[in-house]
Amino acid sequence: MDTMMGLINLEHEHDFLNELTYFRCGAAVPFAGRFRLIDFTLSNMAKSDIHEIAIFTRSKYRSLMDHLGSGSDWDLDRRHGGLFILPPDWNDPTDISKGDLRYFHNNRDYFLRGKSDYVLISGSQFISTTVYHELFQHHLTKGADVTLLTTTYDQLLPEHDACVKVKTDADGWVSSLANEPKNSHVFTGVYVIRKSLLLDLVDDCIANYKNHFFMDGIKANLNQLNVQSYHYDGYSAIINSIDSYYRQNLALLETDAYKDLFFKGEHVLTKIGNQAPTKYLEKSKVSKSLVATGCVIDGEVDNSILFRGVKVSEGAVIKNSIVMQRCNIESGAVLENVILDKDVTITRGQELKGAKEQPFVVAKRRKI
Amino acid sequence: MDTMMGLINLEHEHDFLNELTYFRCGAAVPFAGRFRLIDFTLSNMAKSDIHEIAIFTRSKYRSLMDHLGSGSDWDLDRRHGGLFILPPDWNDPTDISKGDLRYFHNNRDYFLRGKSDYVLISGSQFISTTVYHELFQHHLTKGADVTLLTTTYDQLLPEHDACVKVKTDADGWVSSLANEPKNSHVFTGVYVIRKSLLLDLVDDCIANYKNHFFMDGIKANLNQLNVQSYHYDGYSAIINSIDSYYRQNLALLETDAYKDLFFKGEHVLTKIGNQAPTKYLEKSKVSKSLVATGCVIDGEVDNSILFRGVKVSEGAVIKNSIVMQRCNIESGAVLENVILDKDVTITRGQELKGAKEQPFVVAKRRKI
Amino acid sequence: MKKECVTMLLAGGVGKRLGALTTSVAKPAVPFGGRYRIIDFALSNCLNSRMYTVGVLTQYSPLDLHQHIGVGKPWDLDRMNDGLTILSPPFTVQTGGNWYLGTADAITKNMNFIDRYDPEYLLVISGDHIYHMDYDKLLRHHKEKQADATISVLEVPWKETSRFGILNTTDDLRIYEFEEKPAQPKSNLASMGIYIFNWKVLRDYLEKDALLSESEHDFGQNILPAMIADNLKLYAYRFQGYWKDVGTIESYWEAHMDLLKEDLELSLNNTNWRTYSHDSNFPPQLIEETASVAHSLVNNGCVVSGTLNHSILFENVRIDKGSTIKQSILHPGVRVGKNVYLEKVIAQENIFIPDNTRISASMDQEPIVLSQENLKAITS
Amino acid sequence: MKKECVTMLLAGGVGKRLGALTTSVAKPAVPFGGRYRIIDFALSNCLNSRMYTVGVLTQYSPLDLHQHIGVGKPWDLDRMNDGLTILSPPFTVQTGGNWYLGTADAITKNMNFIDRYDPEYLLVISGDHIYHMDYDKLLRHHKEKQADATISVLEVPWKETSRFGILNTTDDLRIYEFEEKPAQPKSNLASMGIYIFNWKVLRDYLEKDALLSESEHDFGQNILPAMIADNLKLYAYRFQGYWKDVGTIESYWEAHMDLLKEDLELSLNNTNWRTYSHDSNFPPQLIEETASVAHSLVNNGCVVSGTLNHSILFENVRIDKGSTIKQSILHPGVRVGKNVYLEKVIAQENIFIPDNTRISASMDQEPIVLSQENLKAITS
Repeated sequence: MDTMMGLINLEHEHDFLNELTYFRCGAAVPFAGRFRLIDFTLSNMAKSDIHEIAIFTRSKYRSLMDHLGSGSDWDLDRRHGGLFILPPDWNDPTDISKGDLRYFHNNRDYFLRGKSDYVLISGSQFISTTVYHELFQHHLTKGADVTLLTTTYDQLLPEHDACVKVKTDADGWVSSLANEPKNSHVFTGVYVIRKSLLLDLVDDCIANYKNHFFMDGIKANLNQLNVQSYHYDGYSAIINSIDSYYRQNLALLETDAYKDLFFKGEHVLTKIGNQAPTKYLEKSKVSKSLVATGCVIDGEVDNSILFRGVKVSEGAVIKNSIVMQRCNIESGAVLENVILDKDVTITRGQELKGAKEQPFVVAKRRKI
Repeated sequence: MDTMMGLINLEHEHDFLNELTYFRCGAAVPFAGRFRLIDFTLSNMAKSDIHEIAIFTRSKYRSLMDHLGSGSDWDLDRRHGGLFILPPDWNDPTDISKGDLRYFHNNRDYFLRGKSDYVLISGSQFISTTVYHELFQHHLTKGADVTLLTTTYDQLLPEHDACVKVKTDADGWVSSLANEPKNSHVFTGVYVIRKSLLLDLVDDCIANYKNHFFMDGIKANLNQLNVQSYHYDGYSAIINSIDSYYRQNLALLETDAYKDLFFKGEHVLTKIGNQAPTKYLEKSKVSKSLVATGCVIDGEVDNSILFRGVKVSEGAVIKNSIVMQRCNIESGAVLENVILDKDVTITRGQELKGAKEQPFVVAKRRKI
Repeated sequence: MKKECVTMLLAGGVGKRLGALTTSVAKPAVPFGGRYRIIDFALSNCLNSRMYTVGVLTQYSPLDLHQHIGVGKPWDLDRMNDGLTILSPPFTVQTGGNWYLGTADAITKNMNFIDRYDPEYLLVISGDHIYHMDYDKLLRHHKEKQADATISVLEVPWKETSRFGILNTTDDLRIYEFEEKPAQPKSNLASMGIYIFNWKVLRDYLEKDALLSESEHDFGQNILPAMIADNLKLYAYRFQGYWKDVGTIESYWEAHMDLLKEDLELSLNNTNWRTYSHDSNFPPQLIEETASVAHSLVNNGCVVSGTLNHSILFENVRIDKGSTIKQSILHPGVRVGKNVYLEKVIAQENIFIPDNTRISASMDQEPIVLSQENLKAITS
Repeated sequence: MKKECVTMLLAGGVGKRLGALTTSVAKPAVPFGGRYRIIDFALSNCLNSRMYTVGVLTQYSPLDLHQHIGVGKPWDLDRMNDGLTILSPPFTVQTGGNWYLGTADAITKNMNFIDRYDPEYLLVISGDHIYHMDYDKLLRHHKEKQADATISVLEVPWKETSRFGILNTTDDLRIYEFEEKPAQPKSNLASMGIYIFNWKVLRDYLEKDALLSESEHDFGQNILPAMIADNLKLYAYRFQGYWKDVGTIESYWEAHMDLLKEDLELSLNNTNWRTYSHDSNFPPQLIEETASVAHSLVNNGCVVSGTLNHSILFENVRIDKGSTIKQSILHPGVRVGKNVYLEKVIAQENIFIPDNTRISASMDQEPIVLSQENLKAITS
């Protein structure tokens, strides 16, 4: 049976989330009440019968490692295969590779050892709940060299500016990859490639002093390669800025979006926290909010997202805000258009207010 | 119940094994036919009811990560606790810590989060098969600040030169830690310390620009601390040079040493390879040798160690040598006083001969 | 491989008095507290007390229970050389399965499992109580007293003593008498069904007891009285804290209402004594604009558009607009339509309650347990 | 959760003809090949064929078997939502355990387990054969033929056909007749007891068959003939490679001697088709100065000072000086004293063979199986 190995390439994802990415990489940023960005792509892979997943990451990966643990929460704590965090280098003085090509170059044996002939590559910024079986089948049936997962957004948003846009012919063969502002046919960053071709392209890129596998190996060779597209039409979001992060979180408070993302596809696997169900006390007044477990709420919460273990005391008010794990909002505190990183305490009576266009972000473990 | 967390600190272990440590850290070097050096201390910890083990390591750790995997072979693939490879830094510009203190400093929350009040610290160069229950009990009973595991060697060998030597009073309280050449009472690098004291000493060391926790935090403060010793009298070896590595491997070919190390204490846990039993063919002539599984032998092997999956063809001769995983010794080849790293092929009729005092080392994947 | 202490968790209870809640699942597998099963409390106690060698004895309707326990991952009991082992009756006999005759018989039939670990001590617990307890403290107490057996006890109100097995002890808690449901109690120390034995001592008693045809092969009825008669050192260990036998519909409902109290000794939010369970990875709950939620526990995957008061929602429950849920317990996957009114109701897994349904029990009535079957009768 | 294909591994065999080897363990748990148990071959085939949803049906003496399989870690079958599940008879009935009446009955009694995964296909295999097989290829063949059932077959020598269930097929391998041990065979295609069914189709036949009091509730005897009679599409799938039923002492010994051949189709060293098993973490074997080892398989933890020829040593075996072992199989933990001579002997686990013992079977005799009991008789 033809199978795929997985690769989550974080090398070219910038630490775009300011305070939220001071001490963690973007892939490890909390999202939607109980997840981290990487959970979506990792779950999709795990549910697509991909049992061998490598992650390319250079720095600030400890919170990622903490989150992933042995991989057991994604059923990836395997004796054969499993989850591999691959470092970029080897202290090899003869190594001339650059960018993400260093990872490919220095972990060549990882790819060779794997039994799969195909590699599914993804970043962490495309949020969806799906499985990749049909994408893979499409790739095999079309006999493509590379197949890109693409989608279309009715409304182009600022976060789509940075995406590669796709033009295809009637059969789905890709004719152009460019940063066209008005093209709503977006490459999601997810693609399938034959392993042997991948390694050949890597060698080519390194020999020519390149530094970006997708841009230099695939996009630049679009004429020589048979690149297919496979269209994904489920719910999805792209998160690559504070603005898109804030907006796409709050977008899930609309019932339809919530159900489309979480109840149409597969369940998103994440680190199990073993929190108790959330406890609503006498004075709690919660509306249009996403609330994780382990919270104890005696205040007012509106149009907001509470992560695990948040405490909202009597008389506190939270509006249009994202409050991460174990924050403690003391009585009388008022938050509006705010993002609190985890373990923040907002003391009694304190008021914080950001703008809808620019939420006020508080770094973790602060007491204000 | 009082419990310990484990720490394997590789920061101050040099890459002493020349060719064998070009691409791996010393802790990951193969030993005794099927193990890696780190297996001994890791197994001892795992069998001592230590369920949370951190490893401090900076570079060349990929083969270590490959070896450890999810930790399942040591029963450390746990949801609560488990195995943590901790990086030294955090891209924190205000960080002034140095040496192994950077790890302690930047992973302070790891220690705080652990539920154990005591930490067992070890390197990877002390080879023994034991459990630390009695050491821990001794530490608690004596009410010591720190308890060092010590041992005595009848004959001082070159590898003991680099060790810290210990003097104690009649009650086992340590009065001196020094590099005395003739003192045969050796500190093994294994010790127990109260977590809160550990963190206090770390802060002290950092404030004073120190760079070595044991030397600067414990040895230098010997007068202020109550340091106990606990004497280990089972079989053990210290490996910190090519010479000691070679000698201590071959020492296990003596039946008594073999049985003392492997059959008196606990089984040493290691990565499971799922090799078939070793197959001896018609012409095989093996004597005084340690042979792992998965080998196919049709030649002559004497006073040597064969790791997993080694092939020895008809007419090949191996003497006083260490041959690592998956080496292929073609027919008529002759090896004497040689160490072959893994995946080496010795072609038909080739002869290699090193000296007993300086074995000839061949780096991995070479074909000669 | 030798282990100091082996734990045997008796999870074979039929739970007849829980009525409809146990028609298809064993009592230990009954959902509890918004995200747990009853047995999670005992299993989590094992993990938190570092009791890692656990045999779980099942017999009645074990499919759901086995599926829930699996290989023990949530409790970190999927271990190489010990961990959790499910012991079904056929483990023990070559002639087909037999029900266990009593609590002691259940241990006797699994002696070969216990002997594999050659333990000093055997801890016996049951899988159908709600409590947090550090079994390691019990074990240390047992060792300090150099006891042959130690029984965990709870002070119960004197008027309730007749419902329990009562232990009569000297001042230093040495047990000289065991009375099952005494009419004239001399003590209010009730046995919690949690025992530690010196395994060698117990083993002898079990072997002797197995030969007695008139014995019920029960710890309380036979083994403990025999030990007391032989003047062995039996001690009581005083447990303090919340402990509830959820053996009836009423007590099951009461225990849930207890959880809504703010000052309960047992806290599900206690990070030093977590209760572990499976997690189906539902997304966080969505509380809609029209919702009003107070005095309630709500789990992941719920979507609430109605009013909740003094109620517990397990995962993936939906409450539509205009509905009011009071003093009720809704098991996983329950769907409540529009303008429904429920009061003092326990709705079982995956039930769909149609629009405009009104079901309520009055304060002095037993809660109404809804199943797919009786729902039709009630609403038609 | 839906799975395309569920595998049911029948591991309940008694293995009577293996005599002393199965007095205390089920046939699938009998040691094989120096480090395996017989069932490891089927389980490793599952892993290598990516068949991850496996029910293992045990009944006879399952303790060792359960302990060996554990939670399925060595085969990577300790998974969250599927993986390996041990199904003991009491999973199925509320009235106590019952033996399975036949192979089909074993499946019938576990329908609720299978239905949990709502599979398209059911793969049925047994745990007592030695072979490497890619079940995924079988499944693809089944799908290509759009069959209702596919049976894996092996060409056997014509003179041996009377020992097997023989399938008579048309040229394109469609089965039109099944003959159990025919005297006048029309074909030499023997059933290997490995089936793939469309689960919905099989389910109907099983339900009907369960009601027939005269049925043996066996696939070969009842289900397949009924399907053929109804003109369903049954196809044979030709297996090529080494396959051995180690059902007798003689064939068990022969299969071991096969392993010593250099050109055997089945190689334990095949890195593309590994056979997985437990590993007790013994150190590498020590071959001493006085040893002579040829034509043998030796596992970890052995210390050999004597002479080995055409023999298999499981882990942790000791052979002292002056002893000679020929054509023998020594199970884990066997200790052989000085100046012992063994030929064509199978020594069971942990036996100690005293100095100067001589035991041999001649070439035309069945191998001698040594147990702790008969050893005393033989050597006294």
